[in-house]
Amino acid sequence: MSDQVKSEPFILNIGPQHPSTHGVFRVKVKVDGERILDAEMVMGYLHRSIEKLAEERTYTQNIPFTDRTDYLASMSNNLGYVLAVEKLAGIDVPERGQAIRVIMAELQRLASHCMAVGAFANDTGAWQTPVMWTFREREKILDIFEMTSGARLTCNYMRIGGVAFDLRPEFEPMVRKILADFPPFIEQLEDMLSGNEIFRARSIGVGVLSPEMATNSSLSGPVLRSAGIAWDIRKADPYSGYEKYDFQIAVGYNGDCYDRFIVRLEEMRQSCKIIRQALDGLPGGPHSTQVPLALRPPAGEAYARVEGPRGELGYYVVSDEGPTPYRFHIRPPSFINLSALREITIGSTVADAIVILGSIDIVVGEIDR
Amino acid sequence: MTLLVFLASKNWYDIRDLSNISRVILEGLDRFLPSGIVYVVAVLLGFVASFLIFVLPSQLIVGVYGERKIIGRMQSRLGPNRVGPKGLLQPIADAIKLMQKEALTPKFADKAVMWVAPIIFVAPCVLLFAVIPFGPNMIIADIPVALLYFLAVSSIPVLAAFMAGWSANNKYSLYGAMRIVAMTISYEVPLVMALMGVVLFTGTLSLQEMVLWQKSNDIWVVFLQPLAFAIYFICVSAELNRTPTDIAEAESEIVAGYLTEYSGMKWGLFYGMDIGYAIAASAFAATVFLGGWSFFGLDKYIPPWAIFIAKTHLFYFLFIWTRGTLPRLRLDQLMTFAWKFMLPVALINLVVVATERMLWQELTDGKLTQGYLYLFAIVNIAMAVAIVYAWARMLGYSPKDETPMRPRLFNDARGYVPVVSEKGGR
Amino acid sequence: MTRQISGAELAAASERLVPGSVAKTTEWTCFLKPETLRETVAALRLDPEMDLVHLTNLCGADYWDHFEVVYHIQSFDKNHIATLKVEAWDREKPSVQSLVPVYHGAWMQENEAYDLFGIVFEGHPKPYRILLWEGFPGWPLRKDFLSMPGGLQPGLNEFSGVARRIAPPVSVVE
Amino acid sequence: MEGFGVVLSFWVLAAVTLVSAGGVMVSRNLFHAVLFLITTFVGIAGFFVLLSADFIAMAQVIIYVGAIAVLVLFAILLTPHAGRDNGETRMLLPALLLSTCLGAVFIFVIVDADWRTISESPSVGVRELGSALLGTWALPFEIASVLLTAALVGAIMLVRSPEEEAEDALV
Repeated sequence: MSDQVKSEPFILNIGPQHPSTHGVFRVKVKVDGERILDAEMVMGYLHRSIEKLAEERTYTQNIPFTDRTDYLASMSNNLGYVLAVEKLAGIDVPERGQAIRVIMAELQRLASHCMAVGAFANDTGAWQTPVMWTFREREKILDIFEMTSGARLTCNYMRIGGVAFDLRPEFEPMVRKILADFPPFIEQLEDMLSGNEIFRARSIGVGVLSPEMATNSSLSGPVLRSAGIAWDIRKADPYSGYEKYDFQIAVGYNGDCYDRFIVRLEEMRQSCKIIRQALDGLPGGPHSTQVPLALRPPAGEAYARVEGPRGELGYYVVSDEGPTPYRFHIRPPSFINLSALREITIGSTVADAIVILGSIDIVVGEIDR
Repeated sequence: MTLLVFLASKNWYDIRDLSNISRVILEGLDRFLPSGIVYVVAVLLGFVASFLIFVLPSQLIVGVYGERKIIGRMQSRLGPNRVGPKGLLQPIADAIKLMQKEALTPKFADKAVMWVAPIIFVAPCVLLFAVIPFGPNMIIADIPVALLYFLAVSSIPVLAAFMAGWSANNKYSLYGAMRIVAMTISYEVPLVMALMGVVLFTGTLSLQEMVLWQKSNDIWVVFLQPLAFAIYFICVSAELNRTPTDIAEAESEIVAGYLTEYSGMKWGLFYGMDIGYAIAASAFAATVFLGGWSFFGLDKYIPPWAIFIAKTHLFYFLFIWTRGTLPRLRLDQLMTFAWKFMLPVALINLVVVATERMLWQELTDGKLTQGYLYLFAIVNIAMAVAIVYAWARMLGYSPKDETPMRPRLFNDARGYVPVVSEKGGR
Repeated sequence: MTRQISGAELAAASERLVPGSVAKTTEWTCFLKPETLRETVAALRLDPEMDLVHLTNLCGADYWDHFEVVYHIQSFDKNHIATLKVEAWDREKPSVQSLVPVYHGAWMQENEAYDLFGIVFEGHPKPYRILLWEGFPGWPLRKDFLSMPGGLQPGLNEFSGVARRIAPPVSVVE
Repeated sequence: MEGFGVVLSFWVLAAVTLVSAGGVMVSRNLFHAVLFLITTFVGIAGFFVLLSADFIAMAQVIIYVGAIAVLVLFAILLTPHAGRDNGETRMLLPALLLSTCLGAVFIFVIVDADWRTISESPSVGVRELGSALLGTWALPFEIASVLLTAALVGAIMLVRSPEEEAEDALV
């Protein structure tokens, strides 16, 4: 409106109690009409100071903490921490353990991306239908987790040196069934959403992220890849046997919300490919090496990282030869992916801000740790 | 004894036309009541009949229960099946639950306006059904300007929504209020244009005569003017803010829009009447576009009001379908869509229909025979598709949208990979 | 495989770009002098040969007598990662040059280090306690921050042999 | 249109309209004033129905209640402190004086004029109205539409923001 029509901007609180902030997370938005002038994030509502607690527990006792930071990707978190400690203590994992770890991490990526894709479609306004579909598929994966590790969400399945339990005979048919009906489900989602005119109108060109801004703001994961940067830790720094599997990285075109959506869909397809290859070539032998309960790794530090569903999930562990880590730091992909949120939302409308927040796919447990 | 004779004489048992029953009751009452009162009773009886037989069951059964069941099915889940046999008592359970919930009023809210808003939101919904014909002579008020009456009454709930939004003294509800007003104004204009196209052919504004015209000419207006039907559907779903245009109470963006501060039965009224208006709009669409209670002569055997109710629920299914599947448009996209696309297309449609009406007048030199209508129908269907496509191309929509649906794929990790011109990747 | 740049190679590169910027080097990390920190990191970022463009991880660490800020910076095209460290010896008010002008990604990670360790980053556009509320007494991740009343470390006493009882420093708020 | 029901509804409508008209004047909150104004418009529409001019009644509701009142509400939204209390104005005395004089003039005119009441009310249906508008009164109808378009364009020109004006600058 022209300057004669003076409408003074006012502060609007999106969150902490808001239907689409995916958890307890607040964005204080300075708004002039529908246009956003400034966005400021307020967080810390879920801060349990896991890094302080971890300093007082042995390396094995810290594994359940890693489940609870990013409660939507507990397997990937376990894998990250366990790799860091093994790198620190110089423990090697048997073939079977590595293969099981890869299968579990990729299944967890499928489940987490289902959640991300469904929640994003829900933010653009598709009233619950995509969420219900993706949750139906996610349930099947959670059943597998419950069967193998005992818990659906916080599995606590991986141990230093391997995995907690070996796979049960029913594991293989269940995973085969999932691999059979996931690709058609992704086709169905694409027909319903990617091809849908309204969905494209709501997400193409919204929250565009330039490659320089993405790199400079140290983003990672689908958000970075949608900006056109082909960087995936599984390919760049293969861990736990990823170099054996043949798969591709999905890279977007112009870094907007639509690209993040299609990158996640493509990653789900690639995960299915990996799981199939890992399952076919599942080696026999022990599923983990014996590690003393109060492991005392040699003094030193290690930074190991894993390609989690939300991005590069790093664990920086410093040991002083004591049974407990001297310093335990988690590199939270959701927390760091938010550093570009302010620049993207300024200038867009309130409705777009919600869609952008949904496309970045944050988990508040991981932000506040 | 006189009662038996009295009852035998009037064919009240003929359920095809419920007006016989009402006539019998009225004549019976006329004997006991003073002279003038029977008209008031007739109107009351009309309202009670139409409301109880048609609105309440279809609103509860189809609106609350049916919608949740169908949307549940679309989302691969069951939908309500706990309360009562197969979940049929769910609407009543909702109503009772809402009844005993506390209706909060924020401290600095405008209490008077906040209390009045639901009432003004509810009243017009019942008024709408006075004009809609359920059968040959089953209509409460056959006024000659029924169409305009419908438009007039359907513009009042917008004010009620605005009052609710403004008086709740909450930022989100203020957003909802401003959004609903802006959207309704811009979607009322194409709606009126589309309905003008219909009136050109039927020649009357009264709904009963429209149905009779469609019955006598054995053609439904929806075949005659598909474009008007499409515009009507989009505009009405925008005004009732149902998806894909439910931005006034967009759950994911502004919590619940103008309904944020409402709770208990006040919210229940808004929610119930949302469905009531949707049914009123589909009833109106059924009469104007789908030939009301006539079914190409079959209405002599099937009760006309049954045909009419079936058509209303058919149209209402369209609302449920879009609500279950489509995402939501942004406010500015909706505005540009209304003013840049809907209005011009409606105007073109009006021009074409007017020329057809002139042709019809000349060719049949006044007798307006039925044959030409089928010709016009075919021409109109082709014209509808042509106009929509041509105008969209004119506005810059290119079918081969350049953003592909699949990302690029690479085998190894590397830094930034610029998009090559031929759309890279697979 | 992402190549971990050795301390010596990193020190050589930073000496080449900004002479006198390296404090000391260990096998895999290189300690930079606090005063020329921002300058060296900016030079490393723009240097075509090192090309450290992506600040992956930034975190603080408390080693009783001094604070340490650890930077893991990696390059996409060259696929290698470097570990840089900076020490802050002043226990009361540890301060380090902020890297926000070089990497926008440092904005939130530095705020988190400030919030949990009390390390002040000069030149940070908007330093505030990102996770905790403003009035929180003390800096939680410091070693001498008493997590349990009475100063007894929770949990592990029977494993670590000696009960690690730490005398409460002056700054404890009852 | 006569009979007991019509007379009763006339007096009810008259009461409602007058009360809400008074409410427009008296109410302190600007928003309440507009709501009273809307009730007055609806009351006037009711009078048209009583005079069996149903097209005008419906047009009145659509135009006044549907569009003009909504735009007045929009105007309120944009005025910075719309909800302020515009109660205490020093203009009370002159206002009273003016209103009494005006009232006197109206009452004199009502009493003095000889109302030639025609017996049956000519039923002006929509069809006759339409043909009159486009037949005998076509010219004023066209002039009115041209005038409205001019007003529309003028309004848009007023509110154009500097950037839009820069776009169309001739130089």
